[in-house]
Amino acid sequence: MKNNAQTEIAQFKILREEYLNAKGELVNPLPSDITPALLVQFYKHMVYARTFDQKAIALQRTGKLGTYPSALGQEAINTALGMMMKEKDVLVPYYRDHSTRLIRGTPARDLFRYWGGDERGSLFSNPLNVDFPDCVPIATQLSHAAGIATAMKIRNAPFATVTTCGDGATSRGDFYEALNLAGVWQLPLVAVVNNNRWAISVPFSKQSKVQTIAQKAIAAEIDALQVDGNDPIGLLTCFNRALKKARDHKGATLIEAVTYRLGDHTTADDARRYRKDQDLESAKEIEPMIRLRLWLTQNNLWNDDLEQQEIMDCKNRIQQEVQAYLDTPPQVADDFFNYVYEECPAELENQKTFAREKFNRLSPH
Amino acid sequence: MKNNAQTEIAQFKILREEYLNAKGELVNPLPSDITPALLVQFYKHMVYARTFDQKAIALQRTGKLGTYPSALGQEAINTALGMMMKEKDVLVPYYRDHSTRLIRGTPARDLFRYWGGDERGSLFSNPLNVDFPDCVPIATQLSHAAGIATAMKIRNAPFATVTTCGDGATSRGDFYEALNLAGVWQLPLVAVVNNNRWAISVPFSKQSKVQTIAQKAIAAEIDALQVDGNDPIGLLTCFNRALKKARDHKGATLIEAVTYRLGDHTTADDARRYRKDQDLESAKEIEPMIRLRLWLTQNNLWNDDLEQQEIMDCKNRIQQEVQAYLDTPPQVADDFFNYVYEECPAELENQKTFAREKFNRLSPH
Amino acid sequence: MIKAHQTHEATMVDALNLALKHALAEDENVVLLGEDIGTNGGVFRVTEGLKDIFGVRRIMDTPLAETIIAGMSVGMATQGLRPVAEIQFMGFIYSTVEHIVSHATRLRNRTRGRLTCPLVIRAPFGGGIHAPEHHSESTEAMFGHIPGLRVVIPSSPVRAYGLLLSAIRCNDPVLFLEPKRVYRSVKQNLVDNGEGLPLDSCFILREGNDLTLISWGAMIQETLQAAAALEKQYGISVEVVDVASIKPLDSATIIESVKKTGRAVIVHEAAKTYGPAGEIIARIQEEAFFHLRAPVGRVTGFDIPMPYFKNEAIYMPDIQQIVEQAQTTLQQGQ
Amino acid sequence: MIKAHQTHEATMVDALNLALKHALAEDENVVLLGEDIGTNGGVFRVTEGLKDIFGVRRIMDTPLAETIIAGMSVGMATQGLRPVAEIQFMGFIYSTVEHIVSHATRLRNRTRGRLTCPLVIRAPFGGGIHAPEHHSESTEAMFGHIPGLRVVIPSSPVRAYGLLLSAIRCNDPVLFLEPKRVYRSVKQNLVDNGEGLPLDSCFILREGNDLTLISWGAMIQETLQAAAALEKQYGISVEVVDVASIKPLDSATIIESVKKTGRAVIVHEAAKTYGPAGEIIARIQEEAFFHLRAPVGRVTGFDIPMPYFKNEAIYMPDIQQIVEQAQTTLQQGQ
Ligand SMILES: Cc1ncc(C[n+]2csc(CCOP(=O)(O)OP(=O)(O)O)c2C)c(N)n1
Ligand SMILES: Cc1ncc(C[n+]2csc(CCOP(=O)(O)OP(=O)(O)O)c2C)c(N)n1
Ligand SMILES: [Mg+2]
Ligand SMILES: [Mg+2]
Repeated sequence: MKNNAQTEIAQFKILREEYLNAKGELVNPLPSDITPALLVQFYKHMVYARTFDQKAIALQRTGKLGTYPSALGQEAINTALGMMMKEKDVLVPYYRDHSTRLIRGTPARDLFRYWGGDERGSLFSNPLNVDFPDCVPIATQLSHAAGIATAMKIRNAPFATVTTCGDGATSRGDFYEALNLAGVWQLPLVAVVNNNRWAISVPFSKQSKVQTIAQKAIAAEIDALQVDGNDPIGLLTCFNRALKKARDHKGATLIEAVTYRLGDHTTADDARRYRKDQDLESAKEIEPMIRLRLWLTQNNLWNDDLEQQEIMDCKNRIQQEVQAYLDTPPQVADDFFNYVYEECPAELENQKTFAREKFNRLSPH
Repeated sequence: MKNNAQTEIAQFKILREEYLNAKGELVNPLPSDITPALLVQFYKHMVYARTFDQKAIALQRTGKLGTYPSALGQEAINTALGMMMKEKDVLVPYYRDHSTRLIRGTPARDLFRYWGGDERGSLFSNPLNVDFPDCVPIATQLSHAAGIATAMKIRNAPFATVTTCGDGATSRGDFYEALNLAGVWQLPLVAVVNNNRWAISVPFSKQSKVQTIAQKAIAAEIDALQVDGNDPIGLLTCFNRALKKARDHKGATLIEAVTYRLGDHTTADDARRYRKDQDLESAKEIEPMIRLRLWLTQNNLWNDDLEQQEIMDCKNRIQQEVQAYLDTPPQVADDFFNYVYEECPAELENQKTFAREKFNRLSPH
Repeated sequence: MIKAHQTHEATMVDALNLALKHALAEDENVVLLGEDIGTNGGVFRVTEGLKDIFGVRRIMDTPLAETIIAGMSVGMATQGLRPVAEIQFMGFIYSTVEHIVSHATRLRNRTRGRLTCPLVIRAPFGGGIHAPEHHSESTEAMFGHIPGLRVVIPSSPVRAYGLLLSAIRCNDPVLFLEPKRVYRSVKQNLVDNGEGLPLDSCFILREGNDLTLISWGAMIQETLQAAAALEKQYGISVEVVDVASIKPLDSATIIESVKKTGRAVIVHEAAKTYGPAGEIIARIQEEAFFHLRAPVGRVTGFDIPMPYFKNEAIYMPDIQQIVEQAQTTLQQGQ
Repeated sequence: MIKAHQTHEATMVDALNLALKHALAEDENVVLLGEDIGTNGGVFRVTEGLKDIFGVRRIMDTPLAETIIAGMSVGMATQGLRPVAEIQFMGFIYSTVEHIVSHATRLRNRTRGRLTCPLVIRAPFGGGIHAPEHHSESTEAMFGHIPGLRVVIPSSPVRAYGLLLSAIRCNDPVLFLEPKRVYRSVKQNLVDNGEGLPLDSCFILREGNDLTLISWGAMIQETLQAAAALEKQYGISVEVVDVASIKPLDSATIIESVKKTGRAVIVHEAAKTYGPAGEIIARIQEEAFFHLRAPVGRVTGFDIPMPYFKNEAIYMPDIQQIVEQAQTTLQQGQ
């Protein structure tokens, strides 16, 4: 469509990286740094994550947990991220990154607490962890992550800031403002989009006309890539490369990981209202655990016995976490007042005193 | 840098369109719909715009106008837009689009009123005009324009919504959210960026790392183009094409018009604090009026006599507008209360009564 | 031929849905937009079924971007449409504040009446449904301070129906806050007759002589129960005022009541400091100072972020707090 | 060796610049960010010269995007930096509200103290400098309602210096509003000694027995002049309280004063309805009801958008309004 008075002044392309397809076949050779042992580990993390997920849903159904967003089918993204991040990298997650957080040392009991309506879930049992808690207002975490990456830049710290969001989040201004800053300031940032194709009931085709979410990075002149979000090898490889680049302060990366939300948006949602059964059924065939198990099995790295054993083990570990969660002592009235400011101001001190009495009246111990 | 596991899944390019270069030479043939008469008209509009601009600065310097943003050197963009828009297209401008507004029938007296601190400047003498008034909060106008374009879409109206902004504005979330909507809803929108390279003291290189602002449209999968913002022919051609496409509901366009802010940001600014003299000097050589006059003169469409005559004529017309502005009767106290709601609520009615007395005390007539 | 209006045993969700349906049918310029409002019918089902009746051009699922939901509503409203935008929860309204403060509420004034901005922003608000963080906001006071805005809060299905209809027909921008805690817990007989309720009036829900209780939204439930308890247990005659329109504020009705009773307690879920009660108190004492026999009492949320849901009860003002404050107020200045 | 501190004949702009310089020098974690604050030294020159001393890593010209200015400040603050962000005018602060309400003020509470958010958002505010639309906002009330936030407003160069230093050293998020009308109109002798002023205290600027005038920011000028006029012309003894910290609000000082005088008038530039005076009145009547001899008066802006500059005087409360309201308040309840 170019007319004669037009000259090309810039060009861009978006690449997609792939290794392990839905049938568990390697469509490209295994990169040398992705060892079989690493992939066994990957699989185990996913078993644990899915066990956690199922338990959380069960707890919600029996009134022991609040609204909970399942990560069913999207475990590979979170797992790869958790495995490739280093301790001093900082994670600024959204609410569907359970596996990343579990791998980074936040025990399941903390996650249960958070989803059980207890602020102490974000206190994190590991006091050194400066990761952000889950972010509810969509896309705002990207701005925070840009700020953390700026702190790393100011201090010349060899760490990366990692932030995640959903496909719907890429419609919000915060997303673009953060990418733009990451570009112009060359921030050590890795932004990962879990493109699970739905934002509650809205399919991605109604969010944006883009062919790929990755191309949104062109608006900020930062590197971007699309990866199969159900391909553990592709995810590990892309994340690792982007993280290293960030730690070297060589620029930010946007990674679009394409997957599918197999569950409802949250336990408060009923996806059957807006989603065709057959879409769901075909998505089930491409989910990450099946393909990795196929490959591991074919390569004699996994078998039914190991599977049973791992599931049992994860169930036991999760059961202990559930118990610890259920045994969490209640908060006291002061907890709701003592962290609003560094020191409780006079006007709040009065309210705290009043609240103590109310608390006793409501739940006399 | 592509490795073997990567495949290209999308590609994009940005084009730049050019006709009349800084020396007044046609580097590409004149499009058939751009007649010499149209270009004479173009030049006259720019003379008027620059006369307006100089007068506004003079009024400000003598305390008869408030802070005023000069459009010096950027007249071609606004003029082309004014000439190509049709009456029922809607303009959602920012604060540097004087020429567009003058051509669309807002008399200079209204603009003077606005910049003189009188709300009636945005009442517009032409009551049929549904154009928006100037927008001060940067980039918010893009969202309004998207809404107007949506109204046109809902009604299947064969009109275009045109919005403008500066280069700095392309850093704000509103800019991207609006483009994204325009893409996914295929809105009849033309967004024009006056890339005058500065946002007050901040050069564009500090706003964003992008090579072109046009490429930001890739994030929304809408058409985009860069054009020399000092090239009247390029501007007329690009705007016309984009406007037609919009009126046909064939999609939105982002047009980056690259120019240079020859003046201070506003009369409240002193660009010498942050800008090299030599940058300014070289920019003066590429401004739009010189090149168009050169071409018109070479083609015997213009000469010194016509120039003198036109300048004199514009000065006279502007002087009449100034007089009308200075003769504007003052507002009355009620004016500040009667348009806050459709009907003044009881609580405001009391305040209005009080304000009337205060008004009399402050400015007894 | 007189058309018989249908009567419904309606929850507030039903009532809102009926009002929207009525408004959409009576005026083709009414359009709805928001996240998940189309196919899904809204996360609380307020817009359920409307897309099927009125089509996707009028019931628009937007991208997930509140700023442009508000901003585009401004644009649409100036072109003669009447956009009714849903913000999924009030906790996600903050990125729209710029368009509300700087544009929606100023366009009429800025253009001296040339452009108008008849839009409604609906948002479920308040706590008490055991939702995650940011799903329990009550920050109506922030909006009540914005010149040019109307802030309307229904307390029951019948009022939700009538007030929403009036909000949509109104030529001013309206923030319409829906107390989601009572979305489904209260049912009323509702006649779908298209009749609006005034946007500039408080409603007296109960008459009394000893004390005026002033509240709105979901807190009306606790307030009415406290009033009943005070009457029953202590023989105190309590008047209850449902403010309904936070802004503009119908202080005349409030003042009249307080002049009669001499004592008032304001009940709101919002945080106390710089909360809505302040303005009401300011007006009461400005206009009824010498009728006041005791300071106006406040029963409000604390000045803390809403606790996560396990402990939200500690935050939510309850009947006992109202009863106790009422007793205190009655004892003062005896 | 005792270092002699320099004394300056300082405007508020000078004072703020000195405070920033001091804070940057004493703590390498302090960083500044905003639009035009580096090379240009800020549109009001508050940050003039700082980039040359402290470099571009600490004095950051940001892209034109307020949302991320606030959002990234939150991120930086959690990592041990002390960002001081400038919003060029308060009229452009609204797109930051989400980050302030939902994050800056909640991170400490949300993580039970694990993460903290010591940031300062500076913004020139208020009218009276003949600026274009949106350059004259006074919406501190909206922010005073946000739990976890501090809202601080200096009224003079000396107070600007001390309060800004304390704000930067404070581990809570602070909104620091600078009354630009007095940026250059008042000069004071200022000792650059690095001493902060308390963030939880009102200041008594003038003692008196008949009436308490309560104000803050630029309005302190008119309030003090009205106090002098009342004394001189009518022999009325007026106490003037500079609120300074809008939130948390030091009501103790205010209450004490009103208990002494029995009468009070609050003066603010912000719009009246749901404005800051409401909370102050609520507290006064809650705690000093039986000392009050007349209703607390209000002298405020109207509930309208600030008129464009040609007519901004109609909006701005002036000395005569204060004097007249004071007289009314003194006559009531005689
Ligand atoms: C600012 C904001 N608006 C609305 C919501 C309500 N909401 C919660 S999740 C969600 C959809 C998010 O979709 P996406 O970004 O694709 O992430 P996903 O949940 O699919 O992982 C919405 C609209 C919110 N949390 N924040
Ligand atoms: C939201 C917002 N932030 C800040 C400002 C103050 N301001 C006015 S103009 C301007 C620079 C705009 O630059 P650009 O978008 O490039 O337009 P130009 O003025 O160069 O035409 C700024 C920061 C504003 N008006 N609105
Ligand atoms: Mg999604
Ligand atoms: Mg510019």
